[in-house]
Amino acid sequence: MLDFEPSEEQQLIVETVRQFAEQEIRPLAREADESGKLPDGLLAQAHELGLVAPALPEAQGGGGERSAVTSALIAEELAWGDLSLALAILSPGLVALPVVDYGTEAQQAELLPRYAGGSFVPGSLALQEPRFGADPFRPRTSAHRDDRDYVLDGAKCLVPWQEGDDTVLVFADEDGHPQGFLVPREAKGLRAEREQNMGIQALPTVELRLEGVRVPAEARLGGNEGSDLGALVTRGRVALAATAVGVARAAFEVARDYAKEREAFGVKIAQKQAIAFKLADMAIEIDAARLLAWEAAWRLDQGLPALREATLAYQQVRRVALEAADGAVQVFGGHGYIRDYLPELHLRNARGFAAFEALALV
Amino acid sequence: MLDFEPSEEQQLIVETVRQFAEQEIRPLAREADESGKLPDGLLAQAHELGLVAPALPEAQGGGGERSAVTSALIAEELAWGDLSLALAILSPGLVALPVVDYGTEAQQAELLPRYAGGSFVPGSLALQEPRFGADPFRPRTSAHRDDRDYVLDGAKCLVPWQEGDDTVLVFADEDGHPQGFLVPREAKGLRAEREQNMGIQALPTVELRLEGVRVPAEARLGGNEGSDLGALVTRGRVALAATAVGVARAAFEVARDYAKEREAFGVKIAQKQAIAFKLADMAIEIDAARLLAWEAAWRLDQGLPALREATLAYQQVRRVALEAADGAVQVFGGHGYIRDYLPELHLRNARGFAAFEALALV
Amino acid sequence: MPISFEMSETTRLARDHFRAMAVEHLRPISRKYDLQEHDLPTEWVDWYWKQGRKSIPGKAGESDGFIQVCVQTEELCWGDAGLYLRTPFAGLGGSAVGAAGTKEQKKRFLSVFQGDGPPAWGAMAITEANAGSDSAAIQTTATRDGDDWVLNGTKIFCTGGEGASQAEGGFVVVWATIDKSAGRGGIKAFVVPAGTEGMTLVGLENKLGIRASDTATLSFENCRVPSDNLLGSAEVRKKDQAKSSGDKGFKGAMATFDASRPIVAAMAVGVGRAALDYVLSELEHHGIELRYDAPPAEQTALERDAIDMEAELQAARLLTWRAASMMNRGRPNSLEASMAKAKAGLAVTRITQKAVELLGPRGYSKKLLVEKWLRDAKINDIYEGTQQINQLIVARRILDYPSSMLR
Amino acid sequence: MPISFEMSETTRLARDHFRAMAVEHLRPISRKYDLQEHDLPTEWVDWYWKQGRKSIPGKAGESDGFIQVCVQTEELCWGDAGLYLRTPFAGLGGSAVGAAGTKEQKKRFLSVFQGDGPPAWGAMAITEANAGSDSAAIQTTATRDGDDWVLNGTKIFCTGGEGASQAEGGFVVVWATIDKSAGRGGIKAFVVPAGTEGMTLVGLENKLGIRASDTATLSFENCRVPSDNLLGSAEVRKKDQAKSSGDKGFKGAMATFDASRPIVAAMAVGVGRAALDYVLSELEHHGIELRYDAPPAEQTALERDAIDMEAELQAARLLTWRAASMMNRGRPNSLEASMAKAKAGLAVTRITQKAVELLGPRGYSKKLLVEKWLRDAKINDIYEGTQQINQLIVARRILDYPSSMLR
Repeated sequence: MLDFEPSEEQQLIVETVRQFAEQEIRPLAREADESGKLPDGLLAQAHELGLVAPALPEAQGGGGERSAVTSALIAEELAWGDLSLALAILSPGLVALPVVDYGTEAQQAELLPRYAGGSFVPGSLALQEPRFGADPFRPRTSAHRDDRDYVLDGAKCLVPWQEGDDTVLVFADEDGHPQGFLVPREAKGLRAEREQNMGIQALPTVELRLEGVRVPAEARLGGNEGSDLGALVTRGRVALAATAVGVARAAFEVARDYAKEREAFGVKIAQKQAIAFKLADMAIEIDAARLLAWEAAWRLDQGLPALREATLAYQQVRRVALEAADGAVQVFGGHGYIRDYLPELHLRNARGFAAFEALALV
Repeated sequence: MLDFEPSEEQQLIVETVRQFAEQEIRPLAREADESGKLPDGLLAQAHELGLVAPALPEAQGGGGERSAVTSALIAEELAWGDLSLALAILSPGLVALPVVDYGTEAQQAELLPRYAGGSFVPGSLALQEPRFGADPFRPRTSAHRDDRDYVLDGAKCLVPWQEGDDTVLVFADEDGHPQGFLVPREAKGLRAEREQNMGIQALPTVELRLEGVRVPAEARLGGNEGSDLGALVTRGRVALAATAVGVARAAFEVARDYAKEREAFGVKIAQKQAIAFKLADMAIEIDAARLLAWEAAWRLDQGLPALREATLAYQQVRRVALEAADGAVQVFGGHGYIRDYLPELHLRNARGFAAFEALALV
Repeated sequence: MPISFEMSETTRLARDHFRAMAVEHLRPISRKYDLQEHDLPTEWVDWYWKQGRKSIPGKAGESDGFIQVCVQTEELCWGDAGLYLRTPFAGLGGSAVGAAGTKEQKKRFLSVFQGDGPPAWGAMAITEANAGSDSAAIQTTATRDGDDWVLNGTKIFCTGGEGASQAEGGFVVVWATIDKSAGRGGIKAFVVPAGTEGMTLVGLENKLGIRASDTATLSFENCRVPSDNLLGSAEVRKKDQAKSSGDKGFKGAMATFDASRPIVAAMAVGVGRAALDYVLSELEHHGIELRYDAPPAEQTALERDAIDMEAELQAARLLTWRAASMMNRGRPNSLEASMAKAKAGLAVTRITQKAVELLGPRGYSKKLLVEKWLRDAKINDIYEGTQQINQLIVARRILDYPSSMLR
Repeated sequence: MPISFEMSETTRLARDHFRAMAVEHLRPISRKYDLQEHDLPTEWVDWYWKQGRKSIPGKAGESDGFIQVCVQTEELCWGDAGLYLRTPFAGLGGSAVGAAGTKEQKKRFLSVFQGDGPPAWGAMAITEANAGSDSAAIQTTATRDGDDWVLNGTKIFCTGGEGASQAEGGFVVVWATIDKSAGRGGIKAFVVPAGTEGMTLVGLENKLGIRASDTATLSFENCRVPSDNLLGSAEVRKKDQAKSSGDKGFKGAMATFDASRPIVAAMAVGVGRAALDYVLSELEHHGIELRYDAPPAEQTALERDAIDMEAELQAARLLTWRAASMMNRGRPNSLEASMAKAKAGLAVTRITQKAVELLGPRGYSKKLLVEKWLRDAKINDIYEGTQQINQLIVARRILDYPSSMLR
C-alpha cells in the first residue's frame, strides 16, 4: 500500500542522525572546509552510531539490514550537517557495499569484517574520470588481462582518499565491459595527487593516474562473475540524490531562519513576497525531490530496475540543490557571499553534484 | 558607432504603425480569432500605409528602401496589435521578398508589380512540413526534374492562404538541395485543406498535399541560379522574432495595466512583489529580446552572415513571448482563462512560435 | 506501515478500470466537446450516471484510501479534464457538505448521488467579480428572515454551476456574509438546491480550455433557503477570535480545500500525463529511445526534455499522493495539499507547453489533442487557488506566519 | 544616428588593447590571488599604475563613449574580475565625486589618478550591518563641529576599502546622516581622504569569489573632515519634499548608480564570457560544432545549452550597451541601467554555473579557472543592488510607482 512515512524504527534512526548532524557535524563544517581537513575524532564518533555496518551481512559481523531507503534517510541527515563530512562518514560503503553485492566469498571474507569492526575504516572508489564528457557508465581507464594479472591504465578523479585504508576499488573497461578491481593504494604505477575542488574541500579526494598498474586476477571484483557498474551507478545516484536533498534542506532552513531575523524597510524580509515565495518554492521542490529519491531507493529494496527513477531523482535534485543554495545566497544578500555564513558553502557543495557519481552508495 | 535608437524616419514609421495597430487592429483581434476570419477591409487599409512595397525595387514600382531593421520595427508594432492580423498584413512579403532576392528578371517582372500596386495582394509560402522533427532547412517534399518540368511531391503545413492570389512559393528538395518553386494554386495534384490551429486562428492557413504537381522549369525560383533557403529561414527568424517581441509586449502591457487596476486584500495587485517582479522580469526580457532581434536584422542589412544571431534571437524570444503570455494569464487569474480578455489569446499565439518558420520575412 | 511506492491491488484494479473508461468513453468525444462549447456531453453524462459510477472493482477496505481517489481522478482527466468536470458528481459542493454538514444535511443533499433519479451535480460558488483570492471581500449577503436565509449577490467562475443550479436534485454551496463588519468571520456557506427561486444562471464563460465544463455566473436575488441549509453554525466570530474559533462552518468549508487540492492536483497530473504519454509514444514511433545512461556529451535535447518532463510529472504525482496519504492517516495536510497543487499546476503547464513545442507544427494543430491539453492544463495554475495563492499558503506555513504577516 | 551594432574603430582598438592586457597581465596571476586572499597583487597594481593606465589607443572623440568604458571593463573582467576591482582606480568613490562634486572637489580628489605618485584608490562606503538595500536606515552620523564634519559609525562591504582608506592619495566616499529624523533626505556623502585620523580598517571579508579584491569593514570614530569634503549641499530635505528636491548631494550620489550599474553589468558580462569562451573552446577542441540549423530532433543537449548561454550573454551585453548609449545621448537611464544590472547578474550566474556543469569533474576542479568564474560571477547578483533590488527599481519604473507604493 502506498505510504510515505518512515517506519518508527526509521524515525528513530533519523532522529539520532539528525541530532548528530546538528551537534557534531554542523559546528565543524566551516573550519573543515577552510582547512581542507577532516576534523579529528568525528569519524570514530560517527562509526559508533553504526551507519554503514548494519547494512553488511551478518556473516561478516554486520547487521544484515540492508535498506536503500534507510540509507537515503541517513544520507540526507548527514549531508544536512555538511556534505564533505557526510561523504567521509559514508565512505566505508564505497568499498563495502560493492563487495557485499558482487564480491567473491574470498573478497567478502577478507574485506567486510574490517567495516563491521570496532573502528572506522574509510573506503575509496575510483569511478569518475578527469575528461570532457566523462561518462560513469563507460570508463576509459582500461584493464587488460596479462597472464594471471590485470594491467590497468588511465586516470580517475574525485576519488575519496582518507587515511586509514589501503585499497581502492577502480572501475575500468575490460574488452568493452566495465569491471571493478580492488587495487592496493601502494601498487606500482599508481599515483595519487590531492585534488583541490570548488567544494567538498574537507573531504580528501585525489586524482589517480594509473600507468601499467598490475593486480592479480583475484583482484577483479566478483571474480569470474564480475560486477554490474550500471547497478552501482544507480545506487550511487540514489545516495547522492539523498545527500543533495540534505544540502538543499540545509540551505533552505538557513535561508528561512535568516529571512525571519533580518529586517529591511521596517519588516522582516521573510514578509516580502519575493523572499517568501522563493522559500516556498524551495520547500516544495525539496519535498518533491526527496520523494523521487525515496521512490528510487524503494525500488532498489524491492529488487526492481531503478536506473530510470534514480536518474530522474538525481537530475531533479541536482537542480533543486543548486537553486536552493543559490537562493539562500540571494536571501542573505551581501552576507551570502561571505565565508562567515553557510550559503556560499552550500552553493559550492551543491554545484558538485553536476560532477559527482558514486561518491556515496546505498 | 554603436547605437540603439531608431532613426527619426523610423520613429515616424513606428508611430504610424503603432497608431494603426492600436486603432484598427487591436479592436478586431478577438472577433477575428473567434470567427477564424480576417476582418473585411483591414488589409486594404494596411496596404495604404505602405508596409511592404517600400522594400521592393524601384524598377518594379517599389520604394527601393529594403531594411530588415525597419521591417522588424513594423512587424513588432503590427503583432502588438494582433499576431494573426499582422501575419496577414505582412504576407505579401512571403513571395515578394524571395522574388526580389532570388527571382529571375522574368519572375521579378511578372510578380513584383502586383505587390507594388494599388491593391493588397497576399502571399503564400510553403515551408514547414506536418511531421515530427520538421526541419525548415531540409524539406522532405521533393522536386524531380522531368524533361522541361519539375514534379513536386510531399506535404506542407502552416501555409498562409488568403484569398486574392494565385501563386504559392513551395520549397522542396532537389537532389539534396532545397529549392523554391512558384506553383499556381490551381495546379493539378495540389490539395489545400484549411487548418485549425490552437492560435493564429484569424489567419487562413492550409495544409498542402502535393501529389505529382507539375510545374515548368521556369517556375524554379531564381531559374538556374536557384535560391538560398538558409538565408530565407534566417530572414524568417528575424521577422518572427520581431513579431514575437510584439506579442510579448502586448501581453506585458495588458498585464501591467490590469495589475494597476485590480485590487486584492485592499491594495492594487501590482503592489505585490510577486506580481511586480514578474512584470519587471517580463520588461527586462522583452527589451533584451528586441535588441537581439535588431542585431540580427542589422546584420542582414549589412550583408553579414546572420543565421547565428537570428537563431539566438528567435530561440530567446520564443521563450520570452511564451513566458510573458503565460505570466499575463497568471496576473489576470481566473480572468486570464476567459476568452473575454486578451491573455489567453496571447498565450495561444505565443506558443505558435515553437512551430513557425518563415511565416513572415524581412 | 513502512515507506512504500507499491499500489494496493484494489487501487491498481480501479486505475485500470478508470483508464479503460477514459479510453472508451472520454477520448472519443474529447475534441467534439472542445468545439461544441456549452453543449451537454450527453453520451458521457448518461453513461456515467447509468453505469460508470457503479461497479468499481476491488475491495474498498484494501484500497490506498484517498490516494485511490487521486489515481481515479488522474485517469479520468488523462481522458479529458473538461468532461471530467462535467461529470454528474457531488463535486466541491459535495465536499463542503461532507466536511461541514450535519448528518442530516449529508443525507438530505448527498443521497441523490447514490439514487436512481436523473443525473445531478453539486458545485461551490465562492468567487465574485471583486473577490478573487480574497474571500474576506465577499459581497454576497445572507440575511435572516424568519426561518429562512435570503441570499443576494452574484457569483462568477462557478465550476459545474450550470448542472448544479439547473438539474433537479443538485445544489450549489454559496458563500455569503451574514455580517460584513466581521470580515472572514462573517462568511458562511449555504446549500441552495437546484431550481431554487431567485438563483439564476446568468451565463457560461467562454474559456481557453476545459470547454466541456460549465463555468457559470450565478446571480442570487432574494434567493430564499431554509435556515437548516446553513453549513455549520450561524455564530459570528470576530476577527480577533478567528484563531480560536471552533466554527465548523467557515473553517469546515475552508478545510474542503485541503481535501480537494490533492484531487485538483491529480487532475493536473492526468492532463500532464496525457501530453507526456503522447510525446513518448511519438518518440517510440520514430525509434527514439530515452537513454537514462546517455553519455553527457551525446544526450539529445529531446531526451533531456522528455526526461525532465517525466521527472516533473512524477514529482507532482508524488507530492499529490503524499498529501492524500496524510489524509489517510488523519493528519493535517494543508501545507502538503498546497504544495501539491502549486507544483502540479506549474509542472503540467510546463509539460504541456513543452509537448506542443516538441511536436512542432503537429503539436500546434487541432488534428492532435496535444494543443487542447495545453489549454486544459493551464486551468490548474489558476483555479482552486492560483499558483501564487498556493505559494502564499506554503510560505505562511513554512514561516509560521499568520496571514496578517504575509499577504 | 541609426540603429547600429558596429563598434567604432577606436572602441575596437581599445577592446583589443584591453583584451591583450587581460591575457598578459591578469590571467597569469588569476589563480594566485584567488588563493592568496588579501594579498596585494603588486605585479598588476604596479604595472597598471606605471603603464597600463596610459597609452590607450584610438581617438577619444571617435569612440562609442560610455559603451567603450563597458567594453574595456568587460575585457579586464574577462581577465579577472577580482583583480579588476583591485586596480588602482578612482572607482565608485570617483564616480560619486564626478557626479556630485564641485569643480574644485573634482580637482582636489581626482587629480591624483592622473598623477605620477604612488598608486591610489577610491571607494564608496554605504552599507551598514543593519542597512543593506535600505539606505534610509543608515546609522552612521555626521555632526557639524566648527568648520568640520565629524563622522561616527561602521561601514561594511566597502569594495576597494583597504586601498582607498590606507594608500596615500586615495579616499573613501562615506554616506552618513546629518539628520536622522529626515530619513533619506538627511543622508549626505563625505569624502574621507586615506589616512584620515579616526578612519580604521577593521578587517577584510573572506569571500566566495573575487578574492583578489579588498572588501573592507571601515570604522569611523570621531573622524573629522573639512566642511568642503561634503559632496553637494548640506541642506536637509524632509521626506515629503524629496521628490522636488534639487539637491545634488544625495540625488547626485544616487545618480552615480545609474552610471555605475552599466559598468557593473559589463563586469558581469566579462566573467560570463570567460566561462562561455572556455566551454566553446573545449567543444571545438573535441570537434563539436554548434549547429544553428540543427534538425530539431538531432540537436544535442550540449548544443542547446551552449546556444542558450550565448543568447543570454549577448542579451545581457546588449542591455548593458543600451543603458550606456543612453548616457551618450544624455538621456535618463535609471530603468535601463537596472535592467542591465539585473539581467547581467542573473545571466552570468546561470552561465558560469552551467559551464561548471558542462565540464563535469574538470569544471569543478581548481585546475581550471571555470570554478573560480562561477564564484566570481555570483557577486554580480548581489552587490550594487541585489537582483531583487534591481527588479524592484525596474518594477517601480514600469508601474510608475513611487517607492512608498512598492517596497
